[in-house]
Amino acid sequence: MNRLSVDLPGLQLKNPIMPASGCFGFGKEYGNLYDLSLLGAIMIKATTLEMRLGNPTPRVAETASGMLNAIGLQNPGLQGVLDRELPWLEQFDVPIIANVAGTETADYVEVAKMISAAPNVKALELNISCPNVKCGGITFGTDPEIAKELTKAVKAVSEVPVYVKLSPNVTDITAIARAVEAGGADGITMINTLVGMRLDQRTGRPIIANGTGGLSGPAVKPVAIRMVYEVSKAVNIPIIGMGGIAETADVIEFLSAGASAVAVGTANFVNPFICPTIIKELPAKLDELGINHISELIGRSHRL
Amino acid sequence: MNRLSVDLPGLQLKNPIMPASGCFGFGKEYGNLYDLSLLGAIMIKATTLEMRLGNPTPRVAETASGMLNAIGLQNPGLQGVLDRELPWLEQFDVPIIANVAGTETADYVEVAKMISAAPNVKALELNISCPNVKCGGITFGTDPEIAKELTKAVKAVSEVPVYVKLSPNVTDITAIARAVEAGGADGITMINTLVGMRLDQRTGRPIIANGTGGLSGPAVKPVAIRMVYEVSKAVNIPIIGMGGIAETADVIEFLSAGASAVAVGTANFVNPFICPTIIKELPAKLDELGINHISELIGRSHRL
Amino acid sequence: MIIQDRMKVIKQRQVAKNNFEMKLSGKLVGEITSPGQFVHIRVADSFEPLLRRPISIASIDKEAGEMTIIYRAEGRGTTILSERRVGDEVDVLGPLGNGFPVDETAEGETAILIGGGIGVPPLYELSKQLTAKGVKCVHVLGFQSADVVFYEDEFKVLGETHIVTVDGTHGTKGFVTTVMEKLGDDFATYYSCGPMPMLNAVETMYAGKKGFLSFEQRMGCGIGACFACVCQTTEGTEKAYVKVCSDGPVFPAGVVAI
Amino acid sequence: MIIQDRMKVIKQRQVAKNNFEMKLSGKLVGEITSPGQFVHIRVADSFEPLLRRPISIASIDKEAGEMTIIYRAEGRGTTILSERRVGDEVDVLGPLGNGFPVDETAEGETAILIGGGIGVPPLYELSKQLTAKGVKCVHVLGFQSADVVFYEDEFKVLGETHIVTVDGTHGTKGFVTTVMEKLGDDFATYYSCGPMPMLNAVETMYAGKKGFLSFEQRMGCGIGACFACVCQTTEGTEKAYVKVCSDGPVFPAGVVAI
Ligand SMILES: Cc1cc2nc3c(=O)[nH]c(=O)nc-3n(C[C@H](O)[C@H](O)[C@H](O)COP(=O)(O)OP(=O)(O)OC[C@H]3O[C@@H](n4cnc5c(N)ncnc54)[C@H](O)[C@@H]3O)c2cc1C
Ligand SMILES: Cc1cc2nc3c(=O)[nH]c(=O)nc-3n(C[C@H](O)[C@H](O)[C@H](O)COP(=O)(O)OP(=O)(O)OC[C@H]3O[C@@H](n4cnc5c(N)ncnc54)[C@H](O)[C@@H]3O)c2cc1C
Ligand SMILES: Cc1cc2nc3c(=O)[nH]c(=O)nc-3n(C[C@H](O)[C@H](O)[C@H](O)COP(=O)(O)O)c2cc1C
Ligand SMILES: Cc1cc2nc3c(=O)[nH]c(=O)nc-3n(C[C@H](O)[C@H](O)[C@H](O)COP(=O)(O)O)c2cc1C
Ligand code: FES
Ligand code: FES
Repeated sequence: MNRLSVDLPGLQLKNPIMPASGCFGFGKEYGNLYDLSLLGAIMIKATTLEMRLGNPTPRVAETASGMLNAIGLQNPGLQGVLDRELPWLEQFDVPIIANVAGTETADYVEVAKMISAAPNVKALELNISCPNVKCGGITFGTDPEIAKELTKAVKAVSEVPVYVKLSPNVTDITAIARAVEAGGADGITMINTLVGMRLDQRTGRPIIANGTGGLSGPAVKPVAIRMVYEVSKAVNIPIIGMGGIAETADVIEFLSAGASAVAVGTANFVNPFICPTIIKELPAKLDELGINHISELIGRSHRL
Repeated sequence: MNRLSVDLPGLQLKNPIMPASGCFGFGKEYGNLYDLSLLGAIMIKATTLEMRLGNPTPRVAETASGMLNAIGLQNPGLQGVLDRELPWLEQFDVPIIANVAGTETADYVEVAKMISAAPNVKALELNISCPNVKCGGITFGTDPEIAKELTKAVKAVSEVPVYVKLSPNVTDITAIARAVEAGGADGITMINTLVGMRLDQRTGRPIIANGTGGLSGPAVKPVAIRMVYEVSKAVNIPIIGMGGIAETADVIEFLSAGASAVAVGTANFVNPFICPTIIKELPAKLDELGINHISELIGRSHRL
Repeated sequence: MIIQDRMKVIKQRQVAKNNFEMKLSGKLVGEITSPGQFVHIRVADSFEPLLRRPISIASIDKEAGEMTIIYRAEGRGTTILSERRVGDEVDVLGPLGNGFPVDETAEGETAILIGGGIGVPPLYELSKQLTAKGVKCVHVLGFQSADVVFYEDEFKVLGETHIVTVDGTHGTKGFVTTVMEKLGDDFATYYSCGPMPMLNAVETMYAGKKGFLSFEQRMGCGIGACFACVCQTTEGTEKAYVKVCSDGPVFPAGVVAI
Repeated sequence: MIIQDRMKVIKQRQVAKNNFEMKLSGKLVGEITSPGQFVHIRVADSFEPLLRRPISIASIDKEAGEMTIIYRAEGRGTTILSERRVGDEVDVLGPLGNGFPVDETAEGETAILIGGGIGVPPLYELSKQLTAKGVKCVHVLGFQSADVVFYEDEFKVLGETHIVTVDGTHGTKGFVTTVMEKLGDDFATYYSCGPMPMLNAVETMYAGKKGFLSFEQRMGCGIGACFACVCQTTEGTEKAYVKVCSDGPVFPAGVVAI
């Protein structure tokens, strides 16, 4: 028996560990370091209809136990991803979750329709929460009604289950979660980054060329855990949790909060082997906790 | 000339450095360590109408570069503060900012009226953003209309200028800021803590007895800077900035973002001498930046 | 007076599995007033881990300006502390709190000192001071198992010492109460430090006796300003709560509601 | 192949004001393929500072399995790195990126190596490899002032070396271009590493010559996955952007839009 397997809509995961979107490109670079088939799944970089060059540099800045980024959804565009990136990933026995972004509903729908037809794409992750593009993105993620309509529109065309990625930059994240559930979402992924800023003390200017950026890394974990906990109580669809995971204990915390699987973002930059390391450490951790199968941990905090 | 002096409504500050509310009690403990007259001002612990015993323990938990707290506004109550705490502080040449909390408007009004009449209280800080009490507190801080009405009610009775302390747990903090400005606020203090949670990995239970707690410390600084930047563009009243300040460079960052003075919270626990240390280091930092008076830094980022 | 001192590590050695003894030198030592006081240690200059760690003072050498702490390296902070080497500097705030009252036991009287796990260290300096003034000390020291027992010989030098392990791998099998039952209550004072359930059991068994208990709580400031470390008091006590860091960590039996 | 290696610090010494030379040993050294490659260093095991720091490899001793880096301790991360002591382990990811092509200059030809500040270190290994194969190297090394000049003697051993300081406290007063103007353009290849304005000036002055420039950008992953470190390319180049970490840090002159 595989003690780490998790079944989610569209996704039969060997284990609940996957790299988060934007922190793993389309897998090639990490594929040079280890066998990608080890992973539960891979969330690929946001794909937009047209190729995007992204924001000016600097695009990243360090913060205490975290980082800001404003990459600006740089990606080769739908066609490039379909032609070059996804086929390369087919050599691995790993489900792909395609992160879909856009500036208006029609973009999302078009990308979702096409990319969900790729053979190794087993689920979509609707990015309604990117704080780093001027229009679209985050506005879809802060208004429940708009979020719901977008979810509906994408669900109507997608050939695979649709997960919606929530923004933490809201007063009540459960309202958005319930809205996308009502819109037909099969699952939720959360959290995207918190909007933050750093100024150069010498010049007073923002360090990131874009001005603001998205905060990620261990610093945000307490916010992510709180939100996963709240949302998992509010909806009946599964959650893939993320935000600050950097070691095996963090995975236990997210599952206990109510996530069914987790994604690791920023920590890949700190330790490029973090995903396989956690996967390797998990069975011993289950032993330590006296738990047989990882699914027993899911939502533990609610039962207490 | 005092290169560090800052004049704000009700407050003639020798320097822009003050301990944040709840992180300095009513001054006695730090008063054993250094001369409190060195400080720009002191924000005392939240005062409520009746004495409060606060939440069960554990009340604090560590997070990456931050901490969660759910003290639950433990305080001796208005009468205790008027009788014992404020008179003791009169021996120091330092303006007191009284943090006022409550569960309904009438509480706030009553406390504000009485405490603003104390001789050394030079301003009020209206705490509409405490995440750790069940009712009141944070709801006042998430709805612009309610925040405005409360501000008005308190302004009507206060004998000193009123600063309103904003919650960062909102979709659009500028909306709240504009509302309290419209309600007559003389200034804004920000940010209070972000709502967060930590689970014990062994038991799955929240580490903090209250479940959730307020996240503070260096981890939250990028969020605080972004919000100070946004709010300082949106309103015309001054801001006392806080959230993660732990060293002199952070003060420069907050002033550059648009704050006119700053408060230091969690860092007092890390280094109990942090406020006097920063005050001592500031002049050399101004020299390094080629700046004559600290006020030249305020809102620098907007001018670039 | 409480001071912040960059103390020098002059010794660091493992005394049991995951348990370390660290000797520190600095002027803070001159400020210590009673056994059972603690220090608040910043284990690294970075902001992660952020908070200080409260650790009891296990023994003091005022003349040399040195003190010893004994700690279990378990979580993030204490593990980093265990990696400090001789010559490193550590940022220490202290001495904090009110320790055990040595003068509550007179010369010639007997005191029972009951410690559990990492509650054992402060009892060592306490026992040194009590025996020095002619008090007869009986030590009951509880641990999980043999591999985490420390300072057995050091305590034996000072007086009768009973080691208890939960799994029976060393000394008596059971809990400190297993030994306490046999010792009877022919003593003047008891002093205890350890986990809450142990303190509870000790206080219950010694109901009516004069005793002093040292408590633990998660802390923020460590000096009484943040209200993180409060304990509720029993009915009949004047205050509704006490702060472990500044009112304690040691309280007379019966004060704190356990 | 890129590996993550816990390398041992076998030497740490200050070579100029705030500038340190650190020698590291580990199997990563065996993977280095060209001068100008860099490593990505985690300066501490804690999560603050969080990100790795990109630092060029300054010299390699493959037989001993050792490499040297030279870095300026300025910000949080590099300051912590400068506090590491002999015997400590440092988490190093590398070797990363594509270095300077040694084979672009033939035996007997002359190469000019122009470095600025912390851009000087990778030129040292480059010069060693070029001179070893019989290339005549001329070094133009620019610094802010005398107190931050390092490795002057080391470069002199390899070939003609011109030191330039902005304030004139050592060598020629001015910028690297001040010396370059005098040297003329009777050389086969130029190699340069330093701040953007310097690279710009060098490329402009040597327009039409064969040259290779090493760039800096703030990085996330360091291996090409996060798109943090992109540079726009000049028109006419095939890609719209390049990644400094994995496509560079060294690019032929004319590729990157400066
Ligand atoms: C007055 C007092 C005296 C103490 N004396 C000793 C001693 O002499 N030797 C010793 O080994 N331990 C002692 N402890 C317990 C010690 O403080 C904790 O074991 C230590 O803080 C855990 O830190 P960590 O880095 O290992 O764990 P982490 O899990 O990284 O700690 C996270 C946070 O929780 C706090 N925390 C975790 N466990 C405890 C605890 N049991 N008590 C208080 N805070 C805790 C930490 O201080 C930190 O803020 C004492 C505690 C108190 C209150
Ligand atoms: C390919 C490459 C090779 C380099 N080689 C060397 C070298 O051999 N010696 C040397 O002293 N320096 C070198 N640098 C610059 C070095 O990376 C920075 O000086 C260092 O990262 C600053 O870190 P800090 O902790 O001092 O500063 P902090 O201000 O704490 O850094 C904060 C963040 O900004 C990044 N950052 C700050 N300045 C730079 C910079 N100039 N370039 C890239 N990232 C930066 C840091 O990596 C970190 O993520 C190189 C940079 C690159 C890109
Ligand atoms: C450099 C970088 C790029 C990112 N790009 C994307 C993206 O393209 N799409 C997306 O949905 N999220 C993106 N994210 C957000 C992450 O997927 C993740 O939600 C967030 O970083 C929190 O997880 P972490 O703390 O583990 O990094 C990006 C994050 C980082 C740091
Ligand atoms: C232990 C603790 C208690 C606090 N109590 C209060 C309070 O009573 N009233 C209030 O307005 N803010 C309170 N705060 C919030 C701080 O005043 C401050 O807004 C916040 O901690 C961010 O600043 P920092 O990161 O510097 O701590 C408290 C914070 C902490 C850590
Ligand atoms: S730890 Fe702050 S009051 Fe005790
Ligand atoms: S640093 Fe991530 S792509 Fe270069």
